[in-house]
Amino acid sequence: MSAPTVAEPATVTLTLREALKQSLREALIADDRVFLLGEDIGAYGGCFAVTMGLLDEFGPGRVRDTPLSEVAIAGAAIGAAMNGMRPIAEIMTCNFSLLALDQVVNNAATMLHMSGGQFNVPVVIRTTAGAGRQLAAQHSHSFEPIFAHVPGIRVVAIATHEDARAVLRPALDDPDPVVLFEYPRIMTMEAELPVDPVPVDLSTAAVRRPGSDVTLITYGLTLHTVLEAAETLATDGIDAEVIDLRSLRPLDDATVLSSVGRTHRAVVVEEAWRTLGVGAEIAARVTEEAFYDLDAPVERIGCAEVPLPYAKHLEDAALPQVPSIVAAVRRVMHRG
Amino acid sequence: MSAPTVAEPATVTLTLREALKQSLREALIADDRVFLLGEDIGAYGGCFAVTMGLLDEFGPGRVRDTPLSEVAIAGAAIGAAMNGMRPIAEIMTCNFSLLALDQVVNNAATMLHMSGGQFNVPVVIRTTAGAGRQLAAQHSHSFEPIFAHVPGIRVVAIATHEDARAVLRPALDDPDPVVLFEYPRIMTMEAELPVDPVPVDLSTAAVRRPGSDVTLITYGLTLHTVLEAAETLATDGIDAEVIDLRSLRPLDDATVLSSVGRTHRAVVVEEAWRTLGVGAEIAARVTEEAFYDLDAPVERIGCAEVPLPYAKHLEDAALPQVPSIVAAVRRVMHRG
Amino acid sequence: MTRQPPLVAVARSRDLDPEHGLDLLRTMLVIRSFEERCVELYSAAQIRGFLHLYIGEEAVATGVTATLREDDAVVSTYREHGHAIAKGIGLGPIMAEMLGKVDGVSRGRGGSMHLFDAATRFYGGNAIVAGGIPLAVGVALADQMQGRDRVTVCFFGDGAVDEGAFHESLNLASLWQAPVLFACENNHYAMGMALERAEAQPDLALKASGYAVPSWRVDGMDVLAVEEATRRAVTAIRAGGGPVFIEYDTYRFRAHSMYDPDLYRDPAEVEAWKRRDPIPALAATLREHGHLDDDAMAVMEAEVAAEIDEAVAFAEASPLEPLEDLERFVTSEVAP
Amino acid sequence: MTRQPPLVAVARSRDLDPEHGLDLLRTMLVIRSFEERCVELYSAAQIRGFLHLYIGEEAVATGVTATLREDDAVVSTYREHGHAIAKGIGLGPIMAEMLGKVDGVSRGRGGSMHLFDAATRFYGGNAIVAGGIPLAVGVALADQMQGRDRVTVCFFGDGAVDEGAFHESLNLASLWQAPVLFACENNHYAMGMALERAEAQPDLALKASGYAVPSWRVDGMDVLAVEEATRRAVTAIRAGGGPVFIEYDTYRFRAHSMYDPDLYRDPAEVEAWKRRDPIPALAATLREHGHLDDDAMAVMEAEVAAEIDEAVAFAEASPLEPLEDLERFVTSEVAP
Ligand SMILES: Cc1ncc(C[n+]2csc(CCOP(=O)(O)OP(=O)(O)O)c2C)c(N)n1
Ligand SMILES: Cc1ncc(C[n+]2csc(CCOP(=O)(O)OP(=O)(O)O)c2C)c(N)n1
Ligand SMILES: [Mg+2]
Ligand SMILES: [Mg+2]
Repeated sequence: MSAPTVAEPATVTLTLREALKQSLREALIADDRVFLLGEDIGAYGGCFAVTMGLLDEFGPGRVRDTPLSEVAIAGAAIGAAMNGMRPIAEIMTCNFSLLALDQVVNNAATMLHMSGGQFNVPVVIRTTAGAGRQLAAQHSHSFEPIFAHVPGIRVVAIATHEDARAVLRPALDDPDPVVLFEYPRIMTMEAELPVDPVPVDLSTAAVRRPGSDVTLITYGLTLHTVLEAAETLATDGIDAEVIDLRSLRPLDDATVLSSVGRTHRAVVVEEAWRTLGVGAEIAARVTEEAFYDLDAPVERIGCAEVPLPYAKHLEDAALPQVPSIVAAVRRVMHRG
Repeated sequence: MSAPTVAEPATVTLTLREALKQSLREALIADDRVFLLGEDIGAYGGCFAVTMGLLDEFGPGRVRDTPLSEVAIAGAAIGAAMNGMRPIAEIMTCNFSLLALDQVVNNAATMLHMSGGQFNVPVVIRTTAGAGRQLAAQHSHSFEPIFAHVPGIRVVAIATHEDARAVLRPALDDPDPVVLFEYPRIMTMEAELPVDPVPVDLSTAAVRRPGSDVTLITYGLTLHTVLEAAETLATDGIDAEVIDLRSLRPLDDATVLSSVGRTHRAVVVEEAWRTLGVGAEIAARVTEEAFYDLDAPVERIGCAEVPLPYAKHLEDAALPQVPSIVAAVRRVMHRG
Repeated sequence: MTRQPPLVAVARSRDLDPEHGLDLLRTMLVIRSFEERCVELYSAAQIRGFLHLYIGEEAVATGVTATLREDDAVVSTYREHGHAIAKGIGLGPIMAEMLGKVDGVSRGRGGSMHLFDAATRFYGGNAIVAGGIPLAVGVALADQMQGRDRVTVCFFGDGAVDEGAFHESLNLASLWQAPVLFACENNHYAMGMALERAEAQPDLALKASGYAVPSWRVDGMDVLAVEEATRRAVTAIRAGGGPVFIEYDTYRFRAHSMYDPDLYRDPAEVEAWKRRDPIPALAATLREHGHLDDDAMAVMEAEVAAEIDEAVAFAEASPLEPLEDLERFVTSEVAP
Repeated sequence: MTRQPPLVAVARSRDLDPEHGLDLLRTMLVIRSFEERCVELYSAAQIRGFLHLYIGEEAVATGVTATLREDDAVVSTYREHGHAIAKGIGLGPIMAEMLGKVDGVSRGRGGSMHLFDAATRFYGGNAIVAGGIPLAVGVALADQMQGRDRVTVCFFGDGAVDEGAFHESLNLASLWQAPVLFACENNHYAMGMALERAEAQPDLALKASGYAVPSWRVDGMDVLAVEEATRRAVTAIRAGGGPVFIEYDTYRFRAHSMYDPDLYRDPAEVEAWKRRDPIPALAATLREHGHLDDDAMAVMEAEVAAEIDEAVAFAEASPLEPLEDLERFVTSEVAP
């Protein structure tokens, strides 16, 4: 008898948007307690078309268009989660999420502790961040650092198709609040994926490119810029390891530290403002834990400390770009 | 002729609350454009009695009680500031300030840039932070780091009587938004002050205790705990320099770096959650700028990563205390 | 227009079932006595933090909860002792919470403002004014979506009506016909802010019409009127009629909290309301119909006092949460 | 009740001053033509980001601003080209802003959604739905406090009424009798959300009664009706009568933005509204009364087209903001 042929898993080409939608769809199919609520997720099809078609498939009871009421969306989702449902609330962009921040911080994040362990809040809040589409100062910011500061919530940044394809299962299995950041600028990016989602672990960082000379740490949108920068650096003979933090709270220190332990140099790249950004926390932790392993201080690249401007040349100049990342890595390589 | 006697400046004993009130009062007297608005600042006398008596003295046109409407308070103050007034808005505690955060971030902080330099926003927003009074998870948090993350606003933490006594002059002279953090727990602390306020510079950090062995960096409420810890350390032969950051945005790097350049060791102490706190930024900056001067990594002490509990023993355990500060300093002294 | 005519003192006391009347009296007495004991414990520094007394308003909690089933839910505020007691949470665990003990309903983490009890479906103790209103919509929605004919009662004050959260929540509840009773306790003040100074249109019941929510007003000092009006509403809600708003006209006899010097109310006004004290009022009705006499009243008072003594003894005997458990319940403890 | 009877098409066109009528027609035509050119420039990728067209709604901006003095203020939304043009900002600087150029009203930092002009008291282009409403209360308050009899017009959409900010702002404006006209452009959709799905009580003018703000509804497709109703309101406000709310019944002929596939509206509904196009409607009235003929119309159209050409030429000729100025205007440039 000849050895059985191992079938390659069937694959399919998906945009990031489609990957997210499939993840949502499967969540709705798998669990009656799951429902979606948010502005324009139904009749309009979703501000970024992620939920397009779901209203038709699941009906208005499970795909709930809401009025423009960020406080009520977040609050009602939290309340429903406290009473047996698994709501997935959408706040179109994190710029508007500030309106809901009181609910997230003062209710979702505190409830379990404040009630002495009685009321957990299994809510998922999806929102978007990131610039690059010339949407100016009220639609372009990245507020991941604000959420990542707060104990009691899990914060996840979704940068890849694999993560997008599978993210809702672990998010919904989490008994506590999860805030998911998605990135409109990369929604149309395509990738080939297994037809069935491969489980993802939301609590760990992922090494997206192994390397030995320097550790580049990033999350969300900028992952793709950083990967590009890593390729440029490779032609220079600098072999960069690229880590996608993925979970911004809690942070997966182990993956970061083990990489820096090998490379002795690190650069953090993010689209949020640099001051009090995720990069500050990573830099502080790496320095605390691996001070004597470091050949150079951790570099941080973030958004220029400006409200994002509309004009393309100004917006581009404000954001991390391949050349600025490459330059920072070169600086780090030449210190110490 | 005998030399003229230089008269000692007349002094007076004031609580921190009275110092703040006098600063507000002088601002109201000095400039017609100044007015106060906020919840219970008038008939009630202020949630922390800071504005007690001002309604009687200045009338309801200039001391404006508002409904419970944090969005409208902040928004109306911003609008009035854009049209020639110098409003001082009070948001009782920073826990509720999250309700107003959209106005602060998306309007106050962006307006000048977004309008191409046309509309500056000379608003002052007073709020309070800090725990220690057993007020539990919705009244005890410290959100200075959230505000300090945002370009376009100045963020100031008022820890001393001198600062309290004089803060509103420079805050109102600033053409841009200023967010002031006050600390209820120390409102009744007394100090002897010159009758006339001594001008303060809101943009710089203040060395509150000179020292040579280690730099302790803090702000707000914890300044007093840190000063106490420094005295304890002194009996141990450790001479700590204590820096009160005072301005959390922008940060005064020069004062911090010059101190660390001398002491080679630093500990940051704050009441906000440690992760993505001000300490992370300070640690990252000090490491970036003074890496090769440091004998040990910068230590950070913050609030335990929990929503603050009511029970006193738990609340105490969650917050930075003299013993935990002393222990951290000892750790830092023994490394490197 | 969906507004109903005011419904004042509709209850026909002649039909009153004596046993039920005595139960109502006892509940009000328990609430009153419990809080009077809290005042003593506060003076003895055994209770700390904020303490907001319900004294004067007992008829509302008592009359409302008398209409509820055990599996109906309550969402409340920081002035929630009365609601918690009336909903059936044990006095011992409530008192232990006030004392910050591990046997407290919230394990001592919540204190006076954050009583929670999953067993009696008491969703807290929310100290962000209006912060519980959207939660209640969500709790109710979850029951609706899961096909349970339960009602959620959301208590809040006249001041909460000022907040945007109120407006967004009423609209959402009405759109979705969520089974919520919006129970507005109009005690005419929000801290020092008289309703007429806080609301341009102080007719609160009228406001609900703006969301097509049926609404009426009832004498909140008359427990029988409260009960009758509420029963009508609860029956309609349970039958699927959507949300109802009831304004309970009431008054707090004490200051806003133990911190409040109560400078803003006319003592004559307070005295006038005290003459409408709901406890003697019901007692008088019961006496009038021969259901109560001096002896019976004395027995009841003695029994209630004994219950409170027992609760205090339970609370005092309870240990503190061990310090090492501080970080428990920030996230859920998932069974392995 | 402060509600006024609906005021529909009250304008008596017979009294129309021909010159004024032609001015109104020209303004509407300029707005329409400007935006049609914007669509072309968007297709040519010269305009980017979000572009929200006002086509169909021109009668509102035109009729409202016709009643204003130069020193009256306007606070607007992201759908503000019409308001900006009608308020008198030059077409060149507006178009330069759309192209992200330094001669744009906001120096290219704002783009389509953030037009600002201090000279004409145009307080922006606010892209947070309802975010401008509290600002407008503040702007108006500042005029009131400084004794100027100016009016502030606050434009917002039907969707903005859903937000808590609307509710808080109307209450505050009414309490303080701020000289604001709340100009609600009810185009029946908020993105894909039909008003009847977003508001449990879709009678928007009725809502204003909940804040004791006089309110009425007017045909927003009839520029003469808009003008007459608004003039009445503005006169009352200027005389110190406090805020007024007007609902302008209108429709956007195009999708929400250039990104919107417009899947949620019945094409027949769109067609029906297009038959009420305010531009041909006014042209017909003018023709009827002999104030306009084909030749005059052709001349006007040619003149307007030339104006737009000139604006585009100005915009195209304008340089970009120099890159090194990116960080200007985050804080004010204070003269030394
Ligand atoms: C969002 C928010 N703003 C302000 C406060 C401070 N505060 C606590 S209670 C209160 C008054 C609330 O009045 P009301 O809703 O009428 O309830 P009452 O205390 O009269 O029962 C205020 C202003 C708060 N807790 N939350
Ligand atoms: C707070 C907030 N939530 C959501 C959005 C996204 N958004 C932009 S415009 C819009 C619809 C607004 O509708 P409406 O107020 O009726 O104005 P219109 O666009 O019809 O002129 C939405 C949901 C936003 N910009 N701000
Ligand atoms: Mg009240
Ligand atoms: Mg609309």
